[in-house]
Amino acid sequence: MTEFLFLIPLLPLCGALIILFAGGRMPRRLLTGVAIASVAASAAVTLWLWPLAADQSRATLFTWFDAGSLQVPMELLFSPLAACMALMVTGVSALIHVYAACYLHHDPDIRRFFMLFNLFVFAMLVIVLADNLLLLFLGWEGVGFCSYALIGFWYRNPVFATAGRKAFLVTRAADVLFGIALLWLFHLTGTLSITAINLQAASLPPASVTILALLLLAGACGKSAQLPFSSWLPDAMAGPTPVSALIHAATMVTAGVYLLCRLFPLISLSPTALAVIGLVGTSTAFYGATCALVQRDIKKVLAYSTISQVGYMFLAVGAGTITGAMFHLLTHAFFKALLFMVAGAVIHLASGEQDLFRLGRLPKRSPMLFWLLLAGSVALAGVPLTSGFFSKDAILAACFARQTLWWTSLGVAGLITAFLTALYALRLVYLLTADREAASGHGPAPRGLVWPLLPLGALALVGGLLNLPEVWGGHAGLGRWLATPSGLSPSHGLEWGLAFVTLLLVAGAWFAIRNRYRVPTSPVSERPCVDFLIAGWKFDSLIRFAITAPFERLGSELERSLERGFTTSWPAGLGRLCQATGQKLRVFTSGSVSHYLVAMGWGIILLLAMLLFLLIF
Amino acid sequence: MIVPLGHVLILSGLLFVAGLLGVLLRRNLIMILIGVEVMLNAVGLTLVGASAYWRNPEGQLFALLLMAVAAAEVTVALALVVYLKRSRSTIDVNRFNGMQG
Amino acid sequence: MIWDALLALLPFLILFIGSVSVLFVPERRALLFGVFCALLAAGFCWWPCAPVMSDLLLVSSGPFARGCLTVWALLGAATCLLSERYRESRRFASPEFAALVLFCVLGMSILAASTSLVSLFLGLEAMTLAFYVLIAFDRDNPTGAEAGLKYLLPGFLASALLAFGIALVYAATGTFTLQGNVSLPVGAAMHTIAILGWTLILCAIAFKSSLAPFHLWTPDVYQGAPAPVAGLLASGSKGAVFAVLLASIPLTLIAPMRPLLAALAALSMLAGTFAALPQTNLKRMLAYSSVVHMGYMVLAVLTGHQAGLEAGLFYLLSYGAATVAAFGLLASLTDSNGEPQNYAALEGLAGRSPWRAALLTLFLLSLAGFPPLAGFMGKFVLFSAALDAGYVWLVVLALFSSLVSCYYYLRPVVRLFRPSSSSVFSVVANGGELVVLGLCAIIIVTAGMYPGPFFRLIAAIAP
Amino acid sequence: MNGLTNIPALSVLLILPIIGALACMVWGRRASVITVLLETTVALLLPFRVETTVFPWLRFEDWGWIERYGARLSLGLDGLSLLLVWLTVILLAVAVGLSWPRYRQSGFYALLLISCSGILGVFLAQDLLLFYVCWEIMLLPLILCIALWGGAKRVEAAFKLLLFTLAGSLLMLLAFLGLFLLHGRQTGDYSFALQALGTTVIPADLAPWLFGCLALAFLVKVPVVPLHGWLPDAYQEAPAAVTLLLSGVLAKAGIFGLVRVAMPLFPETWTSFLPVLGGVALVSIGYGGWLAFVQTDLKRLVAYVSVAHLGFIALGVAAFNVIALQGAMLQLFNHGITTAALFALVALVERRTGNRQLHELGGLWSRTPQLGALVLFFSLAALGLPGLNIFTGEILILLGAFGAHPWWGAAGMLGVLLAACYTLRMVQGVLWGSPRGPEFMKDITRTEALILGPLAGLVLWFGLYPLPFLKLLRGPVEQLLAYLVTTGGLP
Repeated sequence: MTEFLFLIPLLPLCGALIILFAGGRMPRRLLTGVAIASVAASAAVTLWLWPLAADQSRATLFTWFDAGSLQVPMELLFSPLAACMALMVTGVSALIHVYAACYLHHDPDIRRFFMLFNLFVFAMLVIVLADNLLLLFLGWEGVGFCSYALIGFWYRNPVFATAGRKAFLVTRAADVLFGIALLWLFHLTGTLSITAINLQAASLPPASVTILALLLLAGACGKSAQLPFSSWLPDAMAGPTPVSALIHAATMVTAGVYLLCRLFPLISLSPTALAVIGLVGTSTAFYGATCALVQRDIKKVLAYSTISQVGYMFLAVGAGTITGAMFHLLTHAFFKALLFMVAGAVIHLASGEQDLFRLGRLPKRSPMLFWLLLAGSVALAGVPLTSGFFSKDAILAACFARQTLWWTSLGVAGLITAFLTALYALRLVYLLTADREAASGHGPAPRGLVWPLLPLGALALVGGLLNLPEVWGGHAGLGRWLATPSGLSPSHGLEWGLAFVTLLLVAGAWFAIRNRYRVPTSPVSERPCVDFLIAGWKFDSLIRFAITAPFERLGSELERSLERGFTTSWPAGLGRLCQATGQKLRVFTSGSVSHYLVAMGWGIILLLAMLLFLLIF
Repeated sequence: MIVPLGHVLILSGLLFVAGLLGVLLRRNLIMILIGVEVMLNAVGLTLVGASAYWRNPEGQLFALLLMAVAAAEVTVALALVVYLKRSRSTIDVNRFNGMQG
Repeated sequence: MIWDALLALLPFLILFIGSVSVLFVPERRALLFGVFCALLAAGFCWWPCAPVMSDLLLVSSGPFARGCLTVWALLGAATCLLSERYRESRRFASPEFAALVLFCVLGMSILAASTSLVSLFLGLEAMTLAFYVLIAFDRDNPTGAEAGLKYLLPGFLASALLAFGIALVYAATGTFTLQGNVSLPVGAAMHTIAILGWTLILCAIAFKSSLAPFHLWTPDVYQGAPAPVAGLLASGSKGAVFAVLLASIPLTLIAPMRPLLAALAALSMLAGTFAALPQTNLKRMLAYSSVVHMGYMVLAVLTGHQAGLEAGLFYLLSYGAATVAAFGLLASLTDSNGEPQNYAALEGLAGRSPWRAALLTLFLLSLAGFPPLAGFMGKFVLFSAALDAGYVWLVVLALFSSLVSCYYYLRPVVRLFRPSSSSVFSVVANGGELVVLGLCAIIIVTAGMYPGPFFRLIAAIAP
Repeated sequence: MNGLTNIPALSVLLILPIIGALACMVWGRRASVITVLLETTVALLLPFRVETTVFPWLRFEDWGWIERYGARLSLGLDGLSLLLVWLTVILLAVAVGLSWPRYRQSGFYALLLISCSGILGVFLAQDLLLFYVCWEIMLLPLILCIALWGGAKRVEAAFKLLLFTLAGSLLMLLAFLGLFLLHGRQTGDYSFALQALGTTVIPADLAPWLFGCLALAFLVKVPVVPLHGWLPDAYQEAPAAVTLLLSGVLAKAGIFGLVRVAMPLFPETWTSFLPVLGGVALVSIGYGGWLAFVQTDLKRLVAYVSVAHLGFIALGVAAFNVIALQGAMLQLFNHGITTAALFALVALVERRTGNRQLHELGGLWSRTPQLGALVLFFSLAALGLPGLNIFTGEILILLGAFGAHPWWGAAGMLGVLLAACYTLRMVQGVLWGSPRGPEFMKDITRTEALILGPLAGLVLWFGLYPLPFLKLLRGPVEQLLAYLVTTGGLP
């Protein structure tokens, strides 16, 4: 039965291949049908094989590499963690596929879109299910490529294409560090199997483990748009909205978190690394939240929000709670995918307008969408009893439960960020509902754009049940299923306290936002501080100034001076020198025979002189 | 032998160098040919002298052959002189420099 | 005894009688008669005869002499065949021409077979005298006479040097025989005189084989002479000189001669290489390249051992075949307007006559020493022999010059294939030319790809 | 079948293209297609083992040649050379197919065939003289092709290439001659057999010089960075078929020579040479990648990409352990396929748009989506996307290099990032943006699909299931290492 595991990733791959080779001759409906069906079937298979996950089933297809001591099998590992993730990926993907089929109804290039979309799901599932780091890397780069191609889906606009390239390059830069970690792990352990590495982790030298963990963290940061590799995600919003929803909210950006979770037994051996992971997570969460607060583009708000929320997941990993990270990962997938799709529908209704200050009147235009927006936003804001509330609290609780200065301060920073989160989530709602002269569009939202959102809306609200803490009468289902003891059990008092603080924060945020945005406002005037935040703390300019511009300038300089000026031109120079020597020698052949005779005379003298020299010495 | 070989060699050497200088320094074709003849005569002198020194006839034999060869050479050369003089009306060797480089 | 001697001399006699009797053959048949005589002489070389040991003969009848004679006779035949076109379009007096070629071949044969300095001088003079006339043979071509003059005067000087050198050696040793001169006289004065004599002989040889700085006549003479004659001059006369240098004159046994030879070789390689670079006239380029090749040949002389000797002979073969063929190809392109010597004039050849363009490419590539052609094999054996003899720096220099040489050999090749509308060629090659070019191509390719038989042949005739 | 497998296939493989070239001259270029087909058949028959063979060869053929100099026509085929023979034959087919609509003169095809014969000879020769002869034969026809059929500055580029590589090969000849004489003097057995010469005792003061000559010759051909002066112009000016043969196969001959000729002849010098090789390899990766990034001419860009990739292969050789070597040897094939496809695509793009300048291209996807997809696919392979062939080799090389010197592996990883930079820049310049150039362009024709389709298949095959080929290479690679251990080169 384990061999059926391969169906999970291969079904979307088959979908992609069918669309690639036969898509041109298919009617659109059939094409979208194939795409949706392959992902839905994959989700169904995941559900069907769910019981296998409990005993960490494995399945091997064939050996990929076999060189020297290196053995890389094409092997899948269906662990509880992977099962959760796989189910989330396939489920959310299936819904987004349905949404996309409607969203891109009129796009002529639908075949390419769904081919890449299915391919993406395949690659993502490879990441999720791979037991071997190299196979994981295949998925890792595969999602990177799909993300690249889908961000630049509307390739005629060079800005979009550039955004895709940026996403790929920034993540690739981080992948270099991940790759080095991979090489080093093989060097140290002689294997690339994650399970085997985790088993051997304890015997590795501690210093190496710290550096390894930091390298892995860098790789994860790249994929998950954490500082300092975060700048690609806001630009990635150039892609069609379903892409943003699936790749840049629900699945791919969480791959970094997932990687850290998978390798947690290794990483957890280094307290330093954990502290750094927590720091990176918290600062990114804070950074993202501040930026999201002032964005005018609806999708950019969500993008920075994603950066910020993924930061929480990193904080969770740092704090040592895999369950917390996974829990937030899942709930975030629900509400953020929901929000993106709502945003897409809103944009669709406004014929492509994305500026928050030109949108509005959502409840009147489409009440259903408004309620869905509200569901997503409250979950994002962490309003008590929604899914976001439980998952975020679990993370913060884990931080405070550590009871060290470092983790407590990180927890406090997390709380501040939670306040900011509530601020921008509610700002979004207020701006979209504002009663203002908004960009007009065509009629009500198509049904296909709405109903895939309903299950997500429901999950966003009640997703907390997945891992309801015992304090609230639950039994921490996810934690049990994952069976990853974190060693931390926050006291009930702490949990209650946190819930109370969160409630206060949300309420405060609601008051603040209500006062500010109750009456329709125009955007704030140009203030340097706002500009700074809108531009994402000007990281882009910094990178351009410090890295890309010098790289290009130096490269051109190198080409001009060294390469053209010397390396490739010295042979020609040498050739000219030889030619010139030849021209000089032509003077001797003057055409006058008496010169020739004299030359012979000199020849005789030369030989005789040499002879004399030789005879004397 | 009345004259020592060394004297013969010195004399013929001087003669040879004189002829050589004539060949190298003169521009007139006829004068160059005369220079060559002087050189060949120096050779003949050496041969005869050496033949006497070694007391064998080969040197003299060779001197005779040399005369014949010189005659043949001069014949060819003079034919060329006539031809050149006719076509270019000069026998200054440096005027014949149509090919160079 | 006398019959044995006659039999031994038969090939020489055939050449001699042929060169006289061809004068009485009608104009149209004279060249073919010349070819016939040359082939007959070549054939009779292989008539078995008892070895004749006599100082009186002055020429040997050993296998080496006979082998050389065969080659020179074939060269002569090739020259006659290639000149057919000149008889037609340039109004050559063919009986005289054939007679001179045969006489020239006779001179070369005597030279290569000489056992004495006397016969060496006679052979060299016979050959040179014939060349004086052959070079200036094309009366309609004003540069012909100029070329003749430019060969004549240095040639005279060289003859005088040679004669004086021989005289000095005779004065020092009392004998003309070449075998006897291996051991130099003991007395200091006599010793010096002998070495002086040999140096002068070396100067004469350097002129004949155009080693720098005695090489300046070469490009002008090649340019002015009819292409078949230039081919014979480049391959035959130089070949004969080197044959005798390799086989008969024990120059390397005289210690002070080695540095002189090395200096000549180095100078030739450098001067020839650089001077050939800017040339735009194929014949002048081939002239300078022959200077370089002769520089390589000196390496064979320098080695002074059997393997070097054989390597040198093989190199001569490969060089000679390619040179004769290259000049022959130029001859085959000649019409009443003259020879297309400049690269510009050769443009478009590939379009008009692809096979001849391919053949010229082949010959030039062989000269440049690209495998798998004979030129490469020649360089390979030659350089390995020189390396074995310890002349590393000369080999490195030779490698450098063969590197640079690729440039000047390939430059005309590239031009051949450039399309051109203005080129005028006599497109059709006649049968004789095709035979010569084809044979040369076959020799070049086989000697390059499967040189074993050639090595065996050379080993069989080498002294 | 038995009868078929016992023909002297290697010799046939070498002679067939020569005959084909002559046939081309006589009967026109059609003969080249037949030759390619026959050649492919023979190449595919090669792995069928003959009963009488010499260990460790899959096939071994030995004919007399020049007894006097102890040179023989001995040809040996093992896993490594088999892979390279296949590569050569494939690329020959690609070259012929790509040139077919463009070049009508049969001479072009004849030259390609002759060169192919030389290349195969290099990969099979077990005799140094034969190796040298083939080494020259493989190059000269291609240089003539450049000089006669190349771009605007063809003659200059051709001569530059000629002088560079010829300088190298003359040094090689010098080294071979030196070795030949040394061995002959030591043993009295004058021979050019590679195996025999490996046992020569080389004086310590001479070894670095001889080895240096040899290594220079091979490194110029690869080329590694300080020696790559000929490459950009030659690649840019050459006809596409020649460029792809130059980068696809001739470059491999350089690496092959290093591993299979230089190493066995100088095992002791070899180990001290490896750090140098590693250094230049890293410089090649970085410098090639950096310059590829700033190029504006598409073909020149791909040329520098090739330099960077060859740097990886050299790095694998420099690491000289099982994994890295297996990766490097596999990468010889992989890079050949990918770079050939890229150069072919550049040619196809140029034929359609009449342009090769990046800033004047763009939007090709909307005009010719299939061509665009192929460009994207092969670019991704060049970028090192896992699952495609370049990644297979690169990761093995890096794993091995890290094992040898961690810094090498880490620095090599940076090259992977550079690869993404220049490849994506190229893809963006060609494919994305608003369409430019002529309004109507033909998408991939059937012939072109027939050329590029199999290449794409190979890219996937070697990316996803390289196992059979890795097994093929394991024997030769282990032998190389074992040789170095037994001859004292390695501790």
